[in-house]
Amino acid sequence: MTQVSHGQKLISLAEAAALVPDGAHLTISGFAHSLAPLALVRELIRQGKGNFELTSMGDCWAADMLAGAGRLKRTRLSNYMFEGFGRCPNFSRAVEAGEVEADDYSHFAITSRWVAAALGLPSMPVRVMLGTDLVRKKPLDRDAIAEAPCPLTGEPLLFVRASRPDFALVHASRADAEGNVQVFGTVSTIEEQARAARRVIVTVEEIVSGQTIREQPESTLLPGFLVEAVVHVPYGAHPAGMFRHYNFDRQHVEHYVRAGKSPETFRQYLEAYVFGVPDHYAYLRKIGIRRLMELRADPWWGY
Amino acid sequence: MTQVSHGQKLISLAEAAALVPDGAHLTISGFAHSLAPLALVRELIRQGKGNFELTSMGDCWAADMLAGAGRLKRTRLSNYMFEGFGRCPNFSRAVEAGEVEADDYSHFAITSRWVAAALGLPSMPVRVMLGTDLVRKKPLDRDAIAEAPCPLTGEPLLFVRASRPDFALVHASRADAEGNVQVFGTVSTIEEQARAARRVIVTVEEIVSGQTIREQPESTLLPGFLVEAVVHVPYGAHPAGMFRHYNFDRQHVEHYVRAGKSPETFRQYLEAYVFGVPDHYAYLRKIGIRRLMELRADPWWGY
Amino acid sequence: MGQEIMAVAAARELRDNEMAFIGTGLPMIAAYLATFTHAPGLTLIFESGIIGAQPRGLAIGVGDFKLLSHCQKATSLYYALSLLQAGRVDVGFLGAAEVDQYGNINSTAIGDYRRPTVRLPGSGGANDIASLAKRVIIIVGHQRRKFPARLHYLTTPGFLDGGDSRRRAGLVGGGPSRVITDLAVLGFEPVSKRMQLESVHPGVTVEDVKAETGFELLVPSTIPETVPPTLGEIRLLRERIDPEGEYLAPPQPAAPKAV
Amino acid sequence: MGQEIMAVAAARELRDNEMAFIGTGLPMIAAYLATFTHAPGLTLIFESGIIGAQPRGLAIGVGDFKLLSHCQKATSLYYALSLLQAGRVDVGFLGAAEVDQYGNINSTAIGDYRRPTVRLPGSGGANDIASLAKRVIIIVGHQRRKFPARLHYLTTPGFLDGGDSRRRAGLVGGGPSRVITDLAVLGFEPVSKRMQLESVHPGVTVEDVKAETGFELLVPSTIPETVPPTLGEIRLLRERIDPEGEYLAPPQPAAPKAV
Repeated sequence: MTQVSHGQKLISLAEAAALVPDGAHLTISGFAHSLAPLALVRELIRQGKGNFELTSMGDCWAADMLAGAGRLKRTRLSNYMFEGFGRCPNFSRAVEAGEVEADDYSHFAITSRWVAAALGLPSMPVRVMLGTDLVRKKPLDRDAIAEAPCPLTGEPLLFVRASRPDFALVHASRADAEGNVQVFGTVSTIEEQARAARRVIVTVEEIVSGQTIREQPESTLLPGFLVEAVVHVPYGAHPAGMFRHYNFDRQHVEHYVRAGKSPETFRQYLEAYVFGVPDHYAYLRKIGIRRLMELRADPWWGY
Repeated sequence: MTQVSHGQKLISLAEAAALVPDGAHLTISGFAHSLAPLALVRELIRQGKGNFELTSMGDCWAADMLAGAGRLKRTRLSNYMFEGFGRCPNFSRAVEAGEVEADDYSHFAITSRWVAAALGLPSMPVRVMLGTDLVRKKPLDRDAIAEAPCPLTGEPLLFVRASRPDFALVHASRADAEGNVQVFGTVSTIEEQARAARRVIVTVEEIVSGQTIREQPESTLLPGFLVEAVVHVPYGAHPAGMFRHYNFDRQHVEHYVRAGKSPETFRQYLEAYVFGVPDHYAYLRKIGIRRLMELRADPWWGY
Repeated sequence: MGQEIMAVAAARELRDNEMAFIGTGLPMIAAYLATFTHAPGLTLIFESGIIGAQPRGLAIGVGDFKLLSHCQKATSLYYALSLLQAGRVDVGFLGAAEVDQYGNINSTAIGDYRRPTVRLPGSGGANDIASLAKRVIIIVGHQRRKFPARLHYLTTPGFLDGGDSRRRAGLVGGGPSRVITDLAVLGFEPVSKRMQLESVHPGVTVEDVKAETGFELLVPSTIPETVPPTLGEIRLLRERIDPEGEYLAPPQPAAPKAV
Repeated sequence: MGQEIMAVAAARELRDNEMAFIGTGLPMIAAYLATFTHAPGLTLIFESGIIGAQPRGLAIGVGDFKLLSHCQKATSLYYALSLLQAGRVDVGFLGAAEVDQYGNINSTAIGDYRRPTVRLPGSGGANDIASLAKRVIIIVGHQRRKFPARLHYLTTPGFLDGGDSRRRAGLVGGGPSRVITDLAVLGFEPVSKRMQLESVHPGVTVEDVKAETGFELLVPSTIPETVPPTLGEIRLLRERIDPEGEYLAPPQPAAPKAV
């Protein structure tokens, strides 16, 4: 009794970016310098896509690149910071210039908006944000939160509305052709984002057989039915890293942060690493094989 | 920078059962013929413990043994059934005789009561049980549920109150001495039960080193801080099974179900397999090495 | 043959590439049959936390390790059931101890709830499936005591009191679409939501069905015969899916099995 | 030395066998120091989903693979933060761009929120930690602009408007217990919840602290000196925990590092 193979979901990076229309409401994976689908973000920028809306927990890298390329219209976020390297330069400048609208949440509250959607609930109660400007100042999301008592105990709670972004863009460790996705290490909010979004595109370091996935079904984060398309993109998170595959590229991060100090220098960065390279492999050649090898993870420690 | 080892949590089965007082409110792991901490349940019965209250999702085996031994006072449950073998004989008879009080939920609703506790919420909204006798007939739990609209959308919801049992009794695949617990295969509601309960006792098939746990931290279901005590009990789920370790014992299950048909024959069963054996290894000797070997899982298929 | 036609009728209710929430017994046999015929892209989900099962042979329950081994994702009960609440499950199967004219089900107790004559297993995931799946197929033996005018306990919602009472109660799933018995296939009249006869199995009359139904059944003016199983379907059931006859009546006296 | 005394004062706030929610930089150094001295049973939790970390060396952030590798449980952000809401976390550490007299923190924006002069990173898990942990320790450099009379944006709750306003808002965690700066250790007066001076670091006067505080600070009649770091603590910090001087001023000019 073997299963008939389902429709193939493997597509190219260019095809994946083409699925995402201008003005889409996105949620993007990432926590600090890991799990970021940056090859896909670069391809979106390369294809001229923009006017995006984001709902964000930790996708500092994607948000800053999109803001720096002028492709980000508004965001609800809990935090954008380059851990160890300070503020996100392009995002911060864009907000200060009034080019990007921002509406702030805490990590737990923004994630709870995806949890509500994932669970098929209209909202989730939380005990955070109460009493602060995160509740009082809501330029985008006045009707997305409501203070109300627990119907059973009367305790004060904040209810946050289910969020259903149009797309979740995710970078993960490996997947099979049916879209079953596994992630090594911490999983950030990938599961909540993918379950909340209407459509899910996953880029991965490795494509493996369905049999490989099925040998460790406990490790599957996203089952295939959640995933519309899978793209094979080795080093697809660079300059961020992937646990057990490669470390984030500190040199390149420092280069990026310096470039982000002004619109002019960041334009040069985009010219060099996005517009000036036709595709992801050209990008990797520009980074250089020697550097990619240096970044590889130690198999025992995973980094 | 290595971590100083914490207090040892490894205790004996007799010591574990002694932690549980008469009249305690328990939640017990189990789904159908797996994950049931039956060696611990037998030891509780052997030590004369009883007058228990249960909050249950799938712990048919524990519930039926406790009911058959006259140790179960009341239960809120979603389902007690011996999959493939029909109703739970002792539990059913005890309810029909008015000896055990029952209050029914659906699987999702009873689990949501633990989820609420696990998340530190006073209640969780669900979209189930609405319109049925599961809401209307609540002999034990009239104040544990409330129909109320979503504060943001007005949609009708059922709020179920957080449940915090005194003890979660869990059987799992393996743990280290600090109480970090891993489970092979499906995990039933173990995580929700352990996070909801005030105290957690875990029996396991194998004790492994902390290093073994830390090599696969993605597989840890319960981190050590949730777990008060760990007991090494090979074949601790028998006659239920454990994925990757051993299958449930169909012969013994059929024997049990036959014995459960009348109080008299079940008393003989308890005499033979609980009171008549001083401890778990004597129980295993009674089952017999040949049978235990027959039940072992195939390493490839896991069963 | 009664079991076989039920399995075949149930299999035909499944469409390719659907997400199906499956129980054991006939629903599992129906799902396997659909996978081998018109619905190879069916995703099988079990409440035990097994997603995308690739079962080797028949399982005795939804917790069976045969279903778990080499599935796509092994997870928790809460995860599996939350897929229902998120509207991701197209179809669920349910059995019943009693089913009424609106497709409501009792699987909890016969007699008074607090002191029942017969205590049954309880809802399990049945209430969740019936509350939340886009559609639900009920599979039950057709006997008068199982089709009463009034349930002893309403465990699992069909259309509640009929009309739009189900929607008003806040239930977001579509409710029961079919009742498949060993006598007939039944459905629900779109406005009143009362049960109505759709087809009778070969050799069964409308009167036979009425005689085994404890409430007034809607009977349209023309009732077709249920399309009988094809030879191919029968062969799949008897030779490939349930060769031991564990759920379906074996084609010939079974040899005594070794224990 | 300012950094070192802050790390030591913070470490002393941790008790053995506690569950501590840790950020990077000084909080991490403080947690390591506590683990090596009086609190070997501390469990370190990071919002990134790392539970029971056993770090090899200093990490540059809470998502650092050094923390993840060989931890007890690698999980999700939602799991880690839900431990806070469940009341399982004894103590959390927070930094601040601005902190007011009630221990409220701004880490979102300077200037008007919609068109800020300086857009900061935002709450992240800080609001969650401050709302929910049993107690919170704030670590911040003591400069007048960081201790304003009024925050530009209230990201993270301390005692809100003081008194019992925090409890009335529905916040279940205990709120800030200490503010540790490079000049002093501060606490909160039990009834009004206004910030008060607890001790000044060696060589610092009460007037120095007041001069760098933009609101009126409560100053009890006697202010002890902060107990200085012991030689053992200094050695652990310089030789074992941060030998490269990544966070603490290096004891001597650092050699140029290879890239």
